[in-house]
Amino acid sequence: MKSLERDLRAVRATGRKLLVPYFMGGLTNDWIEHVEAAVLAGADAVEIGIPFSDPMMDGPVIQEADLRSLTFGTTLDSICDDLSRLDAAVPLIAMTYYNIVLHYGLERAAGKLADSDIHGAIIPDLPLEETGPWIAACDGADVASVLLVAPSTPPERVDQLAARTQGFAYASARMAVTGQSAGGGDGERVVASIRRTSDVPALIGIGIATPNQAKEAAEVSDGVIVGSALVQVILDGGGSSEVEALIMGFRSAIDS
Amino acid sequence: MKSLERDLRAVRATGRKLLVPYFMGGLTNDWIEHVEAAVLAGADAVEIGIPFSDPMMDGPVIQEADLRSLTFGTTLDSICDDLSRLDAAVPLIAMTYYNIVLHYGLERAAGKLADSDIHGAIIPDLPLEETGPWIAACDGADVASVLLVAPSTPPERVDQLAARTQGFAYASARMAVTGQSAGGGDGERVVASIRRTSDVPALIGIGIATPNQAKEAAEVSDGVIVGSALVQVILDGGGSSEVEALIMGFRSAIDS
Amino acid sequence: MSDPVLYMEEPDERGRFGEFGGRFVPEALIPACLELEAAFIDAWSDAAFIEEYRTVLREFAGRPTPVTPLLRLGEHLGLRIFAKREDLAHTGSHKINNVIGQTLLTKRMGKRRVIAETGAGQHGVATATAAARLGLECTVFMGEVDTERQILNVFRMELLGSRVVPVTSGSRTLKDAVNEAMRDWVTCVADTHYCIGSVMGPHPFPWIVREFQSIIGQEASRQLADFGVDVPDVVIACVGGGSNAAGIFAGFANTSSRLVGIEAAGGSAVGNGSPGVLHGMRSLLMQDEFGQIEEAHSISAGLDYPGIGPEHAHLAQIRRAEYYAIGDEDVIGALRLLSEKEGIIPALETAHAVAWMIREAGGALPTGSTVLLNLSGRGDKDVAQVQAILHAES
Amino acid sequence: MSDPVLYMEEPDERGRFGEFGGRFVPEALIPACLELEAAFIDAWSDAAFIEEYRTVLREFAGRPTPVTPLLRLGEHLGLRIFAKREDLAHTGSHKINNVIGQTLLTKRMGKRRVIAETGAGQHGVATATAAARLGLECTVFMGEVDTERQILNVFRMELLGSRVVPVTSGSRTLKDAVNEAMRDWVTCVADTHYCIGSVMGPHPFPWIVREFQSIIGQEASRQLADFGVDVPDVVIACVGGGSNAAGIFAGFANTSSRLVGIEAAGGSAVGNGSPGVLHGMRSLLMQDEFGQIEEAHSISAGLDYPGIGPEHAHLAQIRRAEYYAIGDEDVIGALRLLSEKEGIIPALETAHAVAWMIREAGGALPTGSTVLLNLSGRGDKDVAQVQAILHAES
Ligand SMILES: Cc1ncc(COP(=O)(O)O)c(C=O)c1O
Ligand SMILES: Cc1ncc(COP(=O)(O)O)c(C=O)c1O
Repeated sequence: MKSLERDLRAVRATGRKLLVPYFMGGLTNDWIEHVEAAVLAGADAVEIGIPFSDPMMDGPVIQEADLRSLTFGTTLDSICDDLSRLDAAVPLIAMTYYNIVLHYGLERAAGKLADSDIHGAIIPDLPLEETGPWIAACDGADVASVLLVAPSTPPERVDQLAARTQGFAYASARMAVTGQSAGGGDGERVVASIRRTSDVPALIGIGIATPNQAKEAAEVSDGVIVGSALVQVILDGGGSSEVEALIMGFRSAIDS
Repeated sequence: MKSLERDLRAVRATGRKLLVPYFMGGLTNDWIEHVEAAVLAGADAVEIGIPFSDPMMDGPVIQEADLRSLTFGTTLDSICDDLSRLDAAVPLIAMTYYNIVLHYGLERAAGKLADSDIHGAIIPDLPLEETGPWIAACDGADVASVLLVAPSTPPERVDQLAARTQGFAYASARMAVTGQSAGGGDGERVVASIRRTSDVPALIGIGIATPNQAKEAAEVSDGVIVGSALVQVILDGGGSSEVEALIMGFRSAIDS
Repeated sequence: MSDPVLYMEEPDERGRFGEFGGRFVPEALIPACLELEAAFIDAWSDAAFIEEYRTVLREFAGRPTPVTPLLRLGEHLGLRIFAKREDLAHTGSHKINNVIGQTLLTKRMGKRRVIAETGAGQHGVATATAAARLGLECTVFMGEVDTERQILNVFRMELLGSRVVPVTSGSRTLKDAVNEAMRDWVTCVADTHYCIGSVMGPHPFPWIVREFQSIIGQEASRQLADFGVDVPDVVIACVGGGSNAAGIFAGFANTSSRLVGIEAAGGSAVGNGSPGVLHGMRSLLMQDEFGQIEEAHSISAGLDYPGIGPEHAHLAQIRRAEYYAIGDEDVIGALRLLSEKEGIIPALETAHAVAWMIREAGGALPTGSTVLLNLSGRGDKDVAQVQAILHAES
Repeated sequence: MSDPVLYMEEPDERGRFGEFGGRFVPEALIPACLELEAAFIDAWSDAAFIEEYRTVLREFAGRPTPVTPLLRLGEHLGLRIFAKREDLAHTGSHKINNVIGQTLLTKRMGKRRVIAETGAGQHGVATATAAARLGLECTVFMGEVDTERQILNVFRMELLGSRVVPVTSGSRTLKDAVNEAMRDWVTCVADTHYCIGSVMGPHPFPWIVREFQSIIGQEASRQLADFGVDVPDVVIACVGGGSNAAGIFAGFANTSSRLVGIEAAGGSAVGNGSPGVLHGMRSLLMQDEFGQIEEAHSISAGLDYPGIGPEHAHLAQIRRAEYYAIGDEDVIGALRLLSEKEGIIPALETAHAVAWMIREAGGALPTGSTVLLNLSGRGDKDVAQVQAILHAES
C-alpha cells in the first residue's frame, strides 16, 4: 500500500470526511501560500495541477488556469521547486495529462514527484488499458496512481478500476468536465459501485461547487474534491484569506 | 427600282461621290437642325438612327447615343413627327434593329417611314435569310431595304446580297461594329466583290472616321457613310455649326 | 397511321422551332454561324467526337451525376422526389456540359480562342475551366455591375487564366454582356468561337447547347429506371435562358411526363413577355410597347435575363411544356428547406424550382406524384448573398 | 515461406498501429469508444450496412469520383499524372465519405445527435450535410478565430440546420475545437456520437475513418487499370490529420507504389514532431521540450494541426510511406499552375501536394514517373483568401 492510501485511510479511520482542494501549480506567485492557507483551513490533502496546453477533461475555469500558468513558464520542475517552500504536512497529489509525464520520462517523472513529496497522481486521459506503463513507473517510486470511475463505467470495469487504483478512487459525480455542471449527480451511485468490491477511500469530484453540495457528497463517500470553485476565486484575484474562508466554509459544511 | 436607288444613281451619274452622315434620331432637341446643317454642308443622303435598347452592331459611341435618346422618350413615331419639321431635299434612310419594326408591325412601320419621307432602311441584324418579311413590307411602301455585305461574306453570298439589296449596298469596311476601329480596311475588296455582278450604288461604312479615310474609301466606291465620328461630336455637345464644319471637311476631302 | 409528333427534334433548316428561333445576326457573323452549324453536324455524327465529348464529361467533369431520392423533403411535401444532381458536376452546375462540347468544337474548327458572356459568373467560370483544360485563350464579358457583385467569380476566372472584361454599356448586366460578346465576335470571328451559355442566340446555338445538355435528361431517364420509375409524372427545372431545363426535358419530351419550367418573376419571358428578336433569335422577350428590351430583376443572377431560349417559347406555345414564375420572396425559404431536409444547399436559380414544388405540392402537383427535379447547381456561390438578405431581414 | 507483411491492416486489439494509436481518453468515454468499436465491427461485416453506405455515397455524394489524366500539367512537368477527383464529391472534398459512414453508424447505434470539430469548416459542413440528410441534430465546434475567418462556412452549416459553437479557449483554432468537442462528448455521450474528421483521436476512430476513406484508393486502383496503369510509381496526398492520404494509400499500400504524404511546413508532425499523446492518441506531435503542444501555422486551415494520425506515424516509422513538408510560399504558385493548366482550382490543402510534385519533378519524382495525385478538395472555399494574398503581394 502506497503512503497516500495509508494517510487517507488514517484520516477516514477517525471518522473525518476528506476534503481535497485543487490548486493550479504556478498560477500565481503566491500559490504555495494558497495551499498553506487551505491546509490551515482544514484540507486533508491537496491536488496540484501541472498545467497542460490541451486540458481536454477540464472546463473553462481550469483551462484558463492551465493557460495562464503556462504563460508564467510553469513546468513540472518549477512546481516541484516551488513545493520545496511548502510548509504543510498533508499528502499532495499531482493532476496532469499524460503527455506531460510521458515527455518528462515516466520513471523520471514519478521519481521527481515522490522526491517533492507528491505521493499520488491523477492522469485523466489514462484509462485502465493505457495506464500500465505509468503504474509501473509509479510503483518504482512512492506515487499512487489514482484512477477515475465515471458514471458511465460498467460494473465489471468498476471492479477492475477499484482493484487497480492506488491511494483512493476518484468517483466522477457527473458525465462532465471539471466545473461544468454543479451538484452531487451520480456520485452516490458511483461510490456504491466501487464499494461493492473495494474499501479503498472513494472521493467524489467534478461538480462540487458549494459547501452544501460537498456536504451531501461527503455523506455518501469518503470525501470530496473541490476544484473549479476554488480556482475561480484565485483567477478573480483572491488571495490566501479568500482561499482560507472558502475552505473553511466547505470544512464546516462537511463536518456539520 | 425604289426612289432611293434612283436618287443615288442620279447623284452618282454626275460623278459626285455620295456622302451619307448618320444621326441618332431624338438625341438632342435640335437634332433636325443638325440634319439640315449636314445637308447644307454637302450631305447627299442622311441615315437616321431609331434607337434600340440593345444595339448589338454598334460600338460605344452609338450605343451611348441610343441609350441617351431613349431616356428622352424617343420612338419611331416621335422621330417621324420631328421629321415633319425637316426642311431638306435629300433622301433619308432609317437605321434600326429588327425588334423595333417587328414590334411596330412590319407593314405599318414601312408605311410610316415612307409617309415620313424615309425611303430606305438598314436593319443590321437582318441577314439575307431573315429579311424576306421585311422586304415584303418594304415593297408595299416605297422603302428600300438596304443589305450589308461584310468582309467575311463569301462570293456566292455577295452575289445574292447584291441582287437583293435595294437603294444601295452597304459595304462594311471591317469586321467590327460601328466606331470601333478606323480606316478603309477591306472596303475596296468588298465593293469589288459587289461590283462583279451588280452596279447598284455601293457605299463603304464602318470605320470611316476622318476626311482622309473617307477620301480613300470614296475613291474605290460610290461613297461613304460617316457615323460615330459625327455622333461623338454631338454627344460632346457640338451643335449645328460643328456638324456643318465636320461635314464640310469630309465633303471637300472626298471632292478633292 | 400517321407518325406520332416528336418533340425536341432538330430545328428546321432555318433554325426555327415552330415560329421561334432563326438567325438574326449581322451578315458578318453569318459565315461563322454556318461554319459552326456544319462543324456541329459533322461532329455530332462522328462517333470519335461523341466519344471524346463523353470521355471528357466522365473523366473531367464528373458525369454521370447521380440521381438522389429526396426522401425527407418528399415526405414533408407528400411527393416522391428525385433530384438530378448537376450541382455535383465540375464547377458546380450543368454549365460545364455545354462548354466542354463547345470548346471541343472550337478545337475541331481550328480556332484558338473562345469568348463568353456571363451573369453571376457560372458560365464564365465553366468556360474558363474548359478553355484552360484545352489551352485555349479565353475572354469573358461580364456586366460591370456583376463584376462588382461577383468579385470572387471574376478572380476565379482569372486564376483559370482568362481575361474578364467588365461591360460598361447599358444596364451593365447579363444582357449587355451578350451584346458585348457579339461585338467582340464580329471583330475576331476568324480565330474566335463565341461560347454561348444557354439555349439562346442565333441558330445553331440553341440547338447545339440543347444537344450538349441533353446528357442530363438521358442519364436521368436511365437512372430513374434503376429506382423502378418508368416515367416521372412531372419534370421540373428552373429557366434562365433555359439550358438546364432543355437538357433534362430532352430526356422526357416524348413521354407522358409533364414538363415544367420555372422562371424568376422578374425575368419571366413566358409569363410577361411577347414575341420579339434579340441576341440573334426570335423568342419571347420582356419588352415595352415600343420593342425596347426591359431589364430583368431577380434575386438570382442566373435568371436575370429578359428572354428565353426559342425552343422553350415554342414548347410553351404548343403547350408541351408549362412555365410558371416564382418571386424572390419565396426563394430563400425554399433554399433553406432543401438544405435542412436533405443536406443540399441549392443555387438560388435552382431554389426557384424547389419553391414552386413547395408551393404546388398537393395542388398543381398532386400528392403522391413522382417528381424529377433538375438540381441545376450548388448554392456555394450564393451563400454570402443569402446571408446578407437574411441579415437585413432580421 | 512466411506470409508477406501487409500494410494498413487492422490495428491491434489495443488500437495500436505499431507503437502509435491507442485510446487515451477519460474513463467516462471508454464505454462510448467500446460501443463504437463494436458497432463498427458489426456494421463493417454486415453486407446490408456496407450496401447502404455505398448506396448513399453513390446516390447522394457523387461517387465514384473520376480519375482525371492531367495531360497539360503532366507535359509541363515531364510526368504522367492522374488526379483522383475528391473535389467533385458532395460538399467539395473527401470529408463527405467519412461523415456518411459515421452518421450511418450513429443511426445504427440509436443515437440522435452528432458533434464535430472543424477548422476551416470543411468537415463541419460535411457533417452538417450528412446530419441534415438523416435528420440528426448536429453541433459543430469551431475555434473562434476560425469562425471569424470562415464566416460563410459558419453560415453554410447553419443553413444546413446545425448549431456552430465558437470555441474561445486556447489558441481558438482547430486543436481547441477538438478539445471542446471531446468535452461535449463526455457530457452528452449517451445520445451523441462524436464524428471525428480525420484519422485521429482514440481507437477506433483512426481505423474507422481510414476504412470509410479507403473507398478513394479502391476506386482509384480500379480506375487506373482502365487507363492501362497497373500500379502507379508514386501516390501523393496532402496530410492534415491524414484522412485523404490514408484513404488513397489504402488502395496501394500493398503494391510497389511509393506513398508520399505532404504536410504543411508549419504543421509538420512527421518532420518537426516527436512522439506524444494528444486527443486520445499516441502519435507524432509538434510540441515543446516540456510536452506542451505547439500551435500549427499554415496558409491552409485544413493542415493547421500539430499532430498526424497514428497510422501515418507508424507508416513513417517503418518507412512504408514518406512525408515531406511544403511551405506557404510555394502553395499559391502551385494552385495557379494547376488552375491554368487543367481548369481545376484545388483547395489550398491539396495545393501542397501539387507544389511538392512541381518541386520534385525530375528530382525525387524521376521524369516519366506515373503519379497518382489525390485531389482532396476544391479551392472555392479558398478563393477569397488567395485573392487577398495576391493582392497584398502586388
Ligand atoms: C445553377 C444554375 N441554374 C440555372 C441557371 C440558368 O441558366 P439556364 O436556364 O440556361 O439553365 C444558371 C445560370 O447561371 C445557373 O448557374
Ligand atoms: C480539401 C482538404 N484536403 C485535406 C484536408 C486535410 O485533412 P486530412 O489530412 O484528414 O485529409 C482537409 C481538411 O480540412 C481538406 O479540406
